[in-house]
Amino acid sequence: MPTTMTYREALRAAIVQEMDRDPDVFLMGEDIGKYKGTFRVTDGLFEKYAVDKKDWLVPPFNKNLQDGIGRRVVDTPITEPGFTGIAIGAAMVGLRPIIEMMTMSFSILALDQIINHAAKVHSMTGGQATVPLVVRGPGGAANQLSAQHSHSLEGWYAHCPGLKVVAPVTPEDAFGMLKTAVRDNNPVIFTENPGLYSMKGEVSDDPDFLVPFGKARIAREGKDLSLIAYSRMVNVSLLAAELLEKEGIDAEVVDVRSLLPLDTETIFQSVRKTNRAIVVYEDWRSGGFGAEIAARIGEECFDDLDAPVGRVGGLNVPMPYSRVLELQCIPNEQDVLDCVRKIG
Amino acid sequence: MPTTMTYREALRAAIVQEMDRDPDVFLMGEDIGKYKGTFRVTDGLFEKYAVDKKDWLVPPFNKNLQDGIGRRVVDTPITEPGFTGIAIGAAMVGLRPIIEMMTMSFSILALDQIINHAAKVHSMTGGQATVPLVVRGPGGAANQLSAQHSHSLEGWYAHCPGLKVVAPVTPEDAFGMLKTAVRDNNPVIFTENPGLYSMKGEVSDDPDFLVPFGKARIAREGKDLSLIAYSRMVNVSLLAAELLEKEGIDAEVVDVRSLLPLDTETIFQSVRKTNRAIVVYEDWRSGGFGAEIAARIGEECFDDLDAPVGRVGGLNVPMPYSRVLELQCIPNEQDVLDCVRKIG
Amino acid sequence: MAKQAKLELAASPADLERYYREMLLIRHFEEKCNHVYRTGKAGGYLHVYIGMEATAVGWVDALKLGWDYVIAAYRIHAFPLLMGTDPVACMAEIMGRSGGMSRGKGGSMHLYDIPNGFFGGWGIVGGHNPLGAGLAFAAKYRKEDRVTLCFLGDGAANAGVFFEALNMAGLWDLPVIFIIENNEYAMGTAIERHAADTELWKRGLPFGIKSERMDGMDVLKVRKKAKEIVDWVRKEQKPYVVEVMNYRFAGHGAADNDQTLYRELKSVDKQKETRDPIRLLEAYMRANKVMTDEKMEAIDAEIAEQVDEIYEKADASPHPEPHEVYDDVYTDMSPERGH
Amino acid sequence: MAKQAKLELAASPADLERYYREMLLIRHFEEKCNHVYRTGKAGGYLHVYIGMEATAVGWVDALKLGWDYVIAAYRIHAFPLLMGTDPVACMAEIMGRSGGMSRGKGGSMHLYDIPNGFFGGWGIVGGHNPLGAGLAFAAKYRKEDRVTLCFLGDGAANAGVFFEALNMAGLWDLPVIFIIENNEYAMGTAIERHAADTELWKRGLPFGIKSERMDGMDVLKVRKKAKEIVDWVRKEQKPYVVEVMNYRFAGHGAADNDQTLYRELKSVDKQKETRDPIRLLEAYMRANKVMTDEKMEAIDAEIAEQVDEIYEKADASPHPEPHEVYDDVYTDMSPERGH
Ligand SMILES: Cc1ncc(C[n+]2csc(CCOP(=O)(O)OP(=O)(O)O)c2C)c(N)n1
Ligand SMILES: Cc1ncc(C[n+]2csc(CCOP(=O)(O)OP(=O)(O)O)c2C)c(N)n1
Ligand SMILES: [Mg+2]
Ligand SMILES: [Mg+2]
Repeated sequence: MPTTMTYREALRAAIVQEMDRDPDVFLMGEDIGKYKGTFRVTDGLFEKYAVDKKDWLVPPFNKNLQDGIGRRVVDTPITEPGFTGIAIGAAMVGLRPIIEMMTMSFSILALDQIINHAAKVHSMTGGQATVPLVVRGPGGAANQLSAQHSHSLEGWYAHCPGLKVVAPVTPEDAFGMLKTAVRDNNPVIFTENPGLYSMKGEVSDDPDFLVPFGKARIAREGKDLSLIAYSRMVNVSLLAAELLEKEGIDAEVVDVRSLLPLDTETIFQSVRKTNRAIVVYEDWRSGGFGAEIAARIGEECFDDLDAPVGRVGGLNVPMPYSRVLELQCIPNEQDVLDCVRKIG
Repeated sequence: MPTTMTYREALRAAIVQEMDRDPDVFLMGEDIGKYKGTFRVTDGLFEKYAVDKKDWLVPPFNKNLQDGIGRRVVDTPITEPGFTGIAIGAAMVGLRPIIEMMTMSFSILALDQIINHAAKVHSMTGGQATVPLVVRGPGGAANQLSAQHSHSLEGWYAHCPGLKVVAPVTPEDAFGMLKTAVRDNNPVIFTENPGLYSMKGEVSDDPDFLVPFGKARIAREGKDLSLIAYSRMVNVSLLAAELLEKEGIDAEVVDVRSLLPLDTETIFQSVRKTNRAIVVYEDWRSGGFGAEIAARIGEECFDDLDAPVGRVGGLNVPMPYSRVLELQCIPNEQDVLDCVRKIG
Repeated sequence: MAKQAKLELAASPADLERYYREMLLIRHFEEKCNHVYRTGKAGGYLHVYIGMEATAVGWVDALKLGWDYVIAAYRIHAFPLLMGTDPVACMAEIMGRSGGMSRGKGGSMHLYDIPNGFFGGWGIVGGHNPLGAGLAFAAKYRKEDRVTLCFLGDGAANAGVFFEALNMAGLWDLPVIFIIENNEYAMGTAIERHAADTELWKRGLPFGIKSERMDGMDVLKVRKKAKEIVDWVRKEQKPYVVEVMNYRFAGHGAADNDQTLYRELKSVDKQKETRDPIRLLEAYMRANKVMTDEKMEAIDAEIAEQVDEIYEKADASPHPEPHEVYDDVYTDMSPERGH
Repeated sequence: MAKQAKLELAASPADLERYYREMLLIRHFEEKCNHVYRTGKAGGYLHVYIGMEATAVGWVDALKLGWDYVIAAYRIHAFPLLMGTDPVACMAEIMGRSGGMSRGKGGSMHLYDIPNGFFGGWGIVGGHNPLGAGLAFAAKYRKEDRVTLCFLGDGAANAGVFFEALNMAGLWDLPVIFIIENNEYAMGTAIERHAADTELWKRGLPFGIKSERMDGMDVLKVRKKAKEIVDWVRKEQKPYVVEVMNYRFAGHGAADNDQTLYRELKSVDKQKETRDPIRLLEAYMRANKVMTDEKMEAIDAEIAEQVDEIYEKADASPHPEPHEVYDDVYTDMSPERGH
């Protein structure tokens, strides 16, 4: 019996299941303990996994603090490179850290650790070392967080061999893919989106439910046009598809879900059916991962295309604070419609 | 009268001209002083610009050292984020730092400073602050430098609004574009390539010689196929063009030179003439900047294309140490030829 | 040798009144900001300075305004208010309006007033510290005797780039003062949980930098110490590390209302009772008969009203025009347009 | 109470001989590496440990091999040689051959022997320090009494991430020893030019970490101190910072031949004369009549020959097969193929 829950709850349920299943799984990040994480994903976990003194990494420091630092839910200082590196080191000897980036924007500080250390050591050791690490957190714009807190970084990560990169949009995918991520022996970048946490959906209650990586999902069937998206832009594409339906255009929406590995087969099949494709992504348009998807469609579906592959991405500007300007920057369903008209 | 010089000498000549012209220009980086820089670009500059004690930032520390730290040629500790940040701060009040990344791979550590601070402050201040900063250094593979020292990062940078990104291949462009970079009021990423430093070419000796950004260069005219490349891959493309000529295929080679701003007009014109395009880049193929160029050609030249836009990029693997494997990873002229056959 | 303290004011009556007014301006301004946020006229992250006023007031007082440089993180409304920025422009920026210093592009975390020497305004914790060293580097490069104040939080004092900046500041004798505002919390993390040794002033020691801890709640103590240190740095042309002990009365940000997650409200109340910098200065002025309670109340009311006006004027400022979205990305060109 | 030193050896004759053999193995191996590089059979960056042998030998001797963890940067050939790795696999890796520990994917800077507890092998200066803390974190998490040695250079001791790791190691009581090998240079930059205070051991102090400086050239002193510290860390389950004073006799890397750019060759010669760890041990053994000069020469010749054999065997190992380029990128899938 599937249960209805929010994206946030689905993430939490996945974490709890995996932590209960495997004592090597632990959480690390800033303010994820008593503070519950800025987006409250880890609500209750500090208490759940620190039941007695054995579960404290370090006992209380002074009498003002009644509790220590949780062993399995570890609050860190503000040191993204440092704590990411600690997680990588721990993963190299078999622990399975799930680290939270308060926002993915801050993972830029840890990029060297992630792409130069976590992603490469399996190769540099000729297979001796593995890094079963999950890096998760919200990516993309929220609400007026300004230029430094609104990054979409999945494209950068998806460029790096050695990493896997996923960006689920439904609670069920969030649940099933996070569990898959934790069980994966490779470092996985798991991008959420601030706009998704409160979205509800049905989630399987099968304890063995997993969503494999590298399989795209047809979020809506259609025959005239393929909208190819991931994360929150799937919802934008679905909205656009509804509007297009009124105009008599039957759009298919492909939810990429997993950027690396990328399920090009499902994407190409859709394009071969509809003969028209638009890639929709929130990241800055120029040089974003949508370019890679568009380029691959161009390469492999050349003879199937009745129109150029369109792209809808974020405006190429540092995110402005003003809500009026911010809303202009983030792609919406009207932008998708404009692109449909543009590609013709 | 143009003079013949190496790429390395052309860079040095540009630096000297700009430092002589403007006292606000200074150099900062690791081992760029007495050690001359790992690739010897700054050879002689420490001595040239530290003629007396007034030109020492800090006088000699102890009697083992006869000289202080140069004021205009500043050796730094190994702290890419730190010294990049210092350069940004100095640039915000009008100095014009040229910082050397010993290899661009290390700039990953400074990414947060570069993309979150340097690239955004002009926007975040509503135009109050400018950051006339040049970040230069070798990008791409050299000779068995292994996984952590062989990055091509220009694609990541070219994704970031607020930055300008250039990658010249000829000594003359290196000269003219570095001078332009120093005079630019925006942060500029200036990628060199270890394989280019010893290449020779003619360089203008006009003191006002500048190569503007955002203008691609036709490195070879042709009518059957456009090879679109930048940095060292222009030379690979020229070699491929020679081989293709023997097969009766007349390839045009477009040297992009400037990735951001990108001169799409010149690229599109070439494609509209030849009706076939292959983008050649050294970076990991998937998600590299070549995807952006290919996607744009696909969008704008759809009706002109007689074949899919091909791409030739680096293999999607962490760079292996073994020379045999390394050579497999870096695109060469044969790979371009293979792609020509593939797109048909 | 009887220990007979000479009865002397720690500052002139005029200065005392000025500090009082400045602290009240910050307090009322910040309360207005909270209101602005709650009514949806500001968004994003907004961090107020309530409880910490004495720190900014005391330090800025020690500077040569228009000459020295100040840089800080994101809890920064106080600085432009003290450094000569039009408060309406401040409030307008916080509300994302075109009358703001950045015409609405920056917001609360990214206030800047470059002509007046305030360099923001940065949201990446720790990230601005090398920039602060860089401002000092420029002053030294040009052989100008400007001093740079670089404010950071206790949480930011763990970020690696801070230590890199300290090393270079020490190595090159940069005239920068790193002022660690230890308000006991980094968001929901108490200092004991984030710093291996909670005496943060020690962090300058491995770099041979003069370092000390000082009170941050008594504005008179702050300005005295600040003056000494600023003057020393200007003269010696060397860096300094100061840990200023203050306290955050408000939540971390305007959206962080559940402080019980990480501290007991009664301990906050106790701090408010005993350490409120405004109450401390009032007590001093009262004890030294510098100002009557009536005068204090009148000033308080005057400033509250002034802040209301600031808000009204800021709120009258229009939102930016859509086309502005492409402005100020580059100095000399437009970015690639369109979705 | 006459001050009559009891005549006792600092180590058993067997141990002394072992240290001697280990240091000689490293020395000859490294000299062979230089040769390999010069003859074009290795490429890239290759950094030898000549002159620093006593440090690795003394520290590794203090460990429980197969249980404790060691991690270091890129000047690392000594570690696998001491920790039980087949030296032929080491040399083969340095030569990029399929007989190497990473089958030629790693090279000189990226040697690893995970089963034996050696975790590499990292080229980003400073980057491996938090990894070292992470190994210790895992041991603590699992309540195992493993000790982690994390070696870093004087240059690396400036990198921000090192300080972040120190803070967390101090905060969480991680059983890791950060061993700063102060060989006086970071590439071409003398310590006085890169560190604000050249006493690098002080860098543990702001984090409440026990910290000290020690000699790194006399293997007997090193192993004694190392043993004390390793035992203390194992027992107390707390971190430690040690600055080991050694010296780099060779250039920074095999390709860095012009040392006159940054130091006088005569000062290097002086160091070689007075501080060579092998000569120091020889002098000790000679003075204490532990070993004759003839025996020393015989051992030296024996090891030189052994290293020749290692080289020959490694050189017989084939280059990797082209298809291997896609191996070991992921544990369970192949990366996207093709150009
Ligand atoms: C690199 C980075 N990590 C995390 C955050 C989220 N964050 C914003 S403020 C903050 C707490 C900072 O505390 P402190 O430095 O003590 O300053 P205070 O808020 O107390 O003034 C955190 C964790 C951030 N902005 N940047
Ligand atoms: C982040 C980074 N910056 C620069 C370099 C280039 N580099 C390699 S080794 C080195 C010097 C390191 O010196 P030290 O830490 O003292 O180690 P040593 O070589 O003396 O053993 C430098 C600058 C690098 N590998 N990584
Ligand atoms: Mg704080
Ligand atoms: Mg060194």
